Amino acid sequence: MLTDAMGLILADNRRIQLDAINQPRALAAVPFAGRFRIIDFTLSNMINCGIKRIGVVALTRYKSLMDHIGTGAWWDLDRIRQGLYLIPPYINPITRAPDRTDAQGIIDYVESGRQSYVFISSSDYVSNIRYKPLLDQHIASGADMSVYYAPDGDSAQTISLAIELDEESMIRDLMVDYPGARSQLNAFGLLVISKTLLLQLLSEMMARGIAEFSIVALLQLYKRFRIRALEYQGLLFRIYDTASYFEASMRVLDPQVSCQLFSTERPIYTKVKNRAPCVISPESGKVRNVLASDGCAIMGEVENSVLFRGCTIGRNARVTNSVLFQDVQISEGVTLDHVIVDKNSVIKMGGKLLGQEGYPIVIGKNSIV
Amino acid sequence: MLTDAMGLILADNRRIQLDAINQPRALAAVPFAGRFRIIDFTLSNMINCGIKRIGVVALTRYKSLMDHIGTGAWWDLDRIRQGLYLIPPYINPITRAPDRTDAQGIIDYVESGRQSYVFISSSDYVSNIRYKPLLDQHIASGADMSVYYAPDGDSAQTISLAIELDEESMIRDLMVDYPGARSQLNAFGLLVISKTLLLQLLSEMMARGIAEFSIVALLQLYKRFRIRALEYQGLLFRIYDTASYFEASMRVLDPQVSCQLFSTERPIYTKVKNRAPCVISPESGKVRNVLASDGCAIMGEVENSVLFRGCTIGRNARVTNSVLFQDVQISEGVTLDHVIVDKNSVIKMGGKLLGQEGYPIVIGKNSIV
Amino acid sequence: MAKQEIVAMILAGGQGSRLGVLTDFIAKPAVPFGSRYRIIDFPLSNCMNSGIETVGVLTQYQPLELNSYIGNGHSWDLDRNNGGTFILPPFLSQEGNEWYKGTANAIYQNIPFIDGYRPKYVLILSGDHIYKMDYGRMVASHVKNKAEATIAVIEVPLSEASRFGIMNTDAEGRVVEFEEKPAEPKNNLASMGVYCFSWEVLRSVLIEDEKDPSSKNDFGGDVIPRMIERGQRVYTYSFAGYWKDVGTVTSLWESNMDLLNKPDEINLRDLSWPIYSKNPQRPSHYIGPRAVTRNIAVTDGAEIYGEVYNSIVGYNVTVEEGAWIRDSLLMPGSTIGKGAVLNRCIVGMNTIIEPDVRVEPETPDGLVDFQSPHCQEGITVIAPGMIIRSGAVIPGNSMVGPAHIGSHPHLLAANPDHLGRGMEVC
Amino acid sequence: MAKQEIVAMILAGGQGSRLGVLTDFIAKPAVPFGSRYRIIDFPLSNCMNSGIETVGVLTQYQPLELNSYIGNGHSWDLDRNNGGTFILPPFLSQEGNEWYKGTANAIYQNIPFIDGYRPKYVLILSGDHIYKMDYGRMVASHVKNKAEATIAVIEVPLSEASRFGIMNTDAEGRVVEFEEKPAEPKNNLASMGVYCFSWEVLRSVLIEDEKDPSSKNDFGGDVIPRMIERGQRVYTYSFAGYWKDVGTVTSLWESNMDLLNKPDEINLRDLSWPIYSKNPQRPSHYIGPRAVTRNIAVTDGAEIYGEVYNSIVGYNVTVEEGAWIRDSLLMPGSTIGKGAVLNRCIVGMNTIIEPDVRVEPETPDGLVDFQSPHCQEGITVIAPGMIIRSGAVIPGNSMVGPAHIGSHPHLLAANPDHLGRGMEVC
Repeated sequence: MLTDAMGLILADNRRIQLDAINQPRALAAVPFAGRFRIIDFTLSNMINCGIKRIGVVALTRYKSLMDHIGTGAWWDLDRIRQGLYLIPPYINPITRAPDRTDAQGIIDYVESGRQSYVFISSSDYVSNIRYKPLLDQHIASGADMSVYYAPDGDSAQTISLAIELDEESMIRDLMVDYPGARSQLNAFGLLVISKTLLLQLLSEMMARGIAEFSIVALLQLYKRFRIRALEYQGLLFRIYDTASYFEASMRVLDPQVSCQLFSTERPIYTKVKNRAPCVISPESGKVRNVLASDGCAIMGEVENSVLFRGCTIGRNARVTNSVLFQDVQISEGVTLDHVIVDKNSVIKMGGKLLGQEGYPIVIGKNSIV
Repeated sequence: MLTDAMGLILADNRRIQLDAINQPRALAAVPFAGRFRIIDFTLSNMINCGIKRIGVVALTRYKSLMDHIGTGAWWDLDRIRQGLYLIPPYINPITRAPDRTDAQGIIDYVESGRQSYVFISSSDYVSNIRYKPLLDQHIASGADMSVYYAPDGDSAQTISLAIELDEESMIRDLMVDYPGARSQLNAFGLLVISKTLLLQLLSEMMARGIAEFSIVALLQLYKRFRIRALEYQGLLFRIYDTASYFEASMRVLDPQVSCQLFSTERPIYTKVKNRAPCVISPESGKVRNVLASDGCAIMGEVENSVLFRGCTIGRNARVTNSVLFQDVQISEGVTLDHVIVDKNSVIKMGGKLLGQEGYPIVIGKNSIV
Repeated sequence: MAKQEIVAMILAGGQGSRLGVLTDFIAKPAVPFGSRYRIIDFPLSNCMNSGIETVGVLTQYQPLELNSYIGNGHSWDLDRNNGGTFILPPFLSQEGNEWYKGTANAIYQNIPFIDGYRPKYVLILSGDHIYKMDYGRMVASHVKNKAEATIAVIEVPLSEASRFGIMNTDAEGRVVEFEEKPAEPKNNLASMGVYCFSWEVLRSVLIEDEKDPSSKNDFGGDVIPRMIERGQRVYTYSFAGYWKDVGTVTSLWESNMDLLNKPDEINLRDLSWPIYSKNPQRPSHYIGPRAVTRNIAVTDGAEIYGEVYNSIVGYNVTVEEGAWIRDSLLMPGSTIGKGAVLNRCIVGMNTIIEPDVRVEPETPDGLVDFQSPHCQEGITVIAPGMIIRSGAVIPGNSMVGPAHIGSHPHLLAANPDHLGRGMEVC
Repeated sequence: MAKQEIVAMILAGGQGSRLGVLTDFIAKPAVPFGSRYRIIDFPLSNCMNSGIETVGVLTQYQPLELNSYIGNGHSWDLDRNNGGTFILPPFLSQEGNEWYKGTANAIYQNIPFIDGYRPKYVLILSGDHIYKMDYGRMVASHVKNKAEATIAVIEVPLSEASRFGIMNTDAEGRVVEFEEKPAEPKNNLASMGVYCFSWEVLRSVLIEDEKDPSSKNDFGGDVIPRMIERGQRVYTYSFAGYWKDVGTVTSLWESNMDLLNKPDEINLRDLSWPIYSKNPQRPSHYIGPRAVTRNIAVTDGAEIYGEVYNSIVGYNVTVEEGAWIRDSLLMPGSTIGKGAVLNRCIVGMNTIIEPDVRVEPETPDGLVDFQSPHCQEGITVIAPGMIIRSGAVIPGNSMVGPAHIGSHPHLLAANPDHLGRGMEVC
């Protein structure tokens, strides 16, 4: 158990656009796999590793995130000591504009923790990941920072942080979002650093007036510091656009895949909602290869789809290869294929929406179609 | 019990300056009476009236406030439903500047509550106040809003919201911060309004691009709406400058006064800190007319003073007519009179600071003098 | 300690022996219900939704599972700083020690607990009823009637009234007579076992009842009749919704089936009166590529690859491909193997049904050893934490439990992963 | 249920009869200590500070006050989703029912509870010791020694060793012999009543111990000697800080006085190992304009107008003007009237000492009826929830409780505001 480490989640990723899906919310708060949000995976990974003090940095659109996280009780983080810290943007009291730096809030959070190490994670990937191997390697190698990478060469996913390593597995080159990168090693957003060094770097940032704090900004210091990279061999979905989100959602329908995400030993925790059990009615059609959630009522036919809580599928409706967020209503006779429908939307009677593989149609929150 | 009402605390008061004391924190988070913060009084008043859903609007310098409120557990507001909502400033995701309106966050909060009435309070006064008479009068009179006022004519305190009433006790004139006001009736920051009307007014504000939402802004609608005013006869300290803060602090030393603030039936709740009991040492000097708190160690002499948690008074030190915030260290031989010392400050050996009644000296946070 | 106007006391101490092996190691209120609930979720959620925040749970028989299920009360928002949930077991005092002798004695022994909150009203609730009720309205009716005791009643078919405690009232609803299971009922107002008392009155009645050596210290049998006899103001409060005592195998099975067949009666989907439960932290349930599902309720962590009809599927249940299930309750954590056939079967928590097991009312060649008077109408109960070996054939009206392991070691075994006896693994 | 590496079990079931009237209606661990604490705050805070989040509190005698004091465990951060605090009373099972026969039997009866967490190690702690200890270090030493049981020991003066259980060890710290209160102790390593066991080992030893009809089912008397006898790996863990068993009036008084006179020994001001407690929500304490206070500890809600020397003043205590107090413990909520004189007096919670009462060792004309063998060295104990009438004169070594009200109605009465017997009013 990593009791000597604290966590820091950068819940904002300003580089990412998921069309309508993350327009009303931070990427960290985007729903995933029927009852979770993307940040649940990182929060749960941290607590499953024994981390009991987690700061969440949120800059924009964080209401949805705050509602989801609440007091932190669902992750058992509602503690007298330690627990969950939401680190808000700093606003200048006079001009009421955001302060030049986000760093002060992070500095305050890191400084007041007793732990020696800080795990910094972005919230743009989905995985059930152990942190201990990274910390062990970090300490054994004497590196200044350590980061996981995925060997993405055989994946369809785009490489965004291509790293090259020296013989000691230290980063010697780094290319961001560059299609011509030679390396297929893709660092993703999980890094460990000592509290002392992190505080030093944050103070430097403030002094230099650098506004943005990110994993990439830390990795870009590879010339100045020894950054150890360790291969992560488990299942990992990076979420960087609608297609990657949709693909990850569909792959979770495979029990061989989902069992790698949802281990009994290391559960993924989320906000509890007390919805009734899902009901599949006597008159329903085929319901096959479906991940469905509490509060759903299925009267029609559903295949190869993910249903979040409270969805209704009307009689004779046919939903295939789709992702329906919470409380979506699919009326009688509707046909959907390759569609992502955001929260509370209603697809009216007889509607027909057909997207394509790799290019799902996205229906925004609260829409009536 | 007012189960049909929710609370809304406007923790920001941009018109107020307490010199060094509220520079690092919102006025709501300013310490008061040994172990409380100003907002504790309003939070406790609300829960003592049976309100179980409270939103706190904070715009600037709210880190101290967030740390203090935490999950809301100390006020028993860490609930699955209802409970505490911190309503943060809205920031535009593109420009990263605060959005034109604060109102959206408040609208979301008010709209999602089931209660019919909203008690809106500022956090610039200290009182142990019952809300039920105001709501009863509000309903009986059929008014659109209702507000408490204090008959401040005989008080040394400045009248800031002078109201004139008609024969039905409805507001017919309102003058803000105007020394020439004829009326001695001073409305203070506690107002009740129906959820429906509040939502209507907030939508109007948004539509008109009005940035600031405040009690005053609502009262200024007295020509358009019937605003009932009800006299509040209990003890009330309005905090609007250093002198009013200091005066209120000194008055709480009087047991006749403090028993009006700290009723056993309606306790004032605050964040719990597990400090050791206060110790008055064998060699201490006179300790008289002193409000002192856990974690204090008194080796010197203290009179007519308020000591927050963890203060140390060295041997042969003499502290009179002063307010010492948390963890202040007064070294051996120091003399203080009429001084307010902010958190964590140290007065070094042999120091001597003498303020005057009505003009106390203020020593800022973390100072070493 | 802060004053609370209303304190609720839930009687959760009974063994529930008519549920047989389902309550071998857990108290009846901890028995799973309706895919994701335990029976006690209903009174606890009713308290929460009614705004009652101080709840004593009187336990005596096998309280560990119930204790760990309720935990700090967080799932029902009952982890309050003042009040909240308290498990109240019997205890020793200077006068000696006693177990709870009856329902009234259990409350009597906890007078100091209740006194600590100085309540005006005390609600006495049962831990084994399925219903949704606003206790606030009942208290309001109690106040309006200036009653000293108010008894919730429900209309039952007159033909069944002789199975219940029947309240005979005057025109104002004041109880003039109480008949426990009358042979010739005078009306059809049956007591639901939900009582509201003015605390000062109840307190003195309990002290008196305790002194009476002939009393069995029971609310229905002693306290209420005593109050009526004396002319105290005992009123009824009429309740009109769904209500079911799930004290028998048949009623437990029926009430579960009501969720599927009469979904509007105990409407679990009504967001204005949610039933809260301790949620397992598991992924959404998964319906496999060749599954057939008709008229089922299912929840988190379940995986269905076989055929399931008219059944309740609990969390973390796995139904393997080729299994065939009808009219059954699969309690949380159970696994149904390939080719197994279950009809009218209640499978206990964390029980494994190995492939090709058959449990059916019509099984002609089944073993008669398992027949139980508690099981009727063809319903079979398999205890929690068992393994039913491949090839076992079990007829209807059976009750299969650990006691049979010795005599049928080739058919039955204890599930070794089912640690801590009744303890949930999730 | 999530696995927990370590589960702590706090033995809080004893009556503590040597504390007399202080434990008439509350269990010993709930007795107030040091102005703002209860005794049980020490083991609970040690657990929290050691990172142990699953704590069973074994209760049996008068658990209500303890139960409501611990509540959901929030004050010690022990309101966890998995784990947290559990009050574990005796219960009924199918095999019948039993009260806890001894400390080992209490753990034996709760084997299913512990099993539910599948722990590697179980700590057995007492609910009535004042000490600050990092249990994590003790477990580390247990692991390092590959021990099956580890017993925390503290060096006591050899002259006092015969009052303790003494561990005789070999060079590696392995216990070769355990002697309970030996007449001629071979060394001065006394058992603190703090044990760490490997759970699998303890589990089987407890099952065996339970089968032995000659065993008293006690850890010190039966379980530990049995393990040593058999050659199991029993080690000591040496502890060097402050430790005191507060089981007698004298030791309770002394330990409180140690806070004033040896403040560095059990350093409550050490922010790295805070002692947590349920905080009363009261204003800061107030020292009046004519008060005299020297060498006192005082906390929230107290108001002092009189003279107080070398004393512990609990929360919500009022000392009126003209009262004179020395070497005393004023437990929370007590009121000392004008002109009262108290010397070496322990005043129970919510007790009212009316004006001009005198309680002093040297009182020549005091009543002898109150003399108690539990009170020595001139210390007098006044029960909680009493009123001592104006003019009463009570000599040293007295124990004054409700039992005396009948014989001295002009001197004593029960405080009618002290509701719920031992219940705290705050």
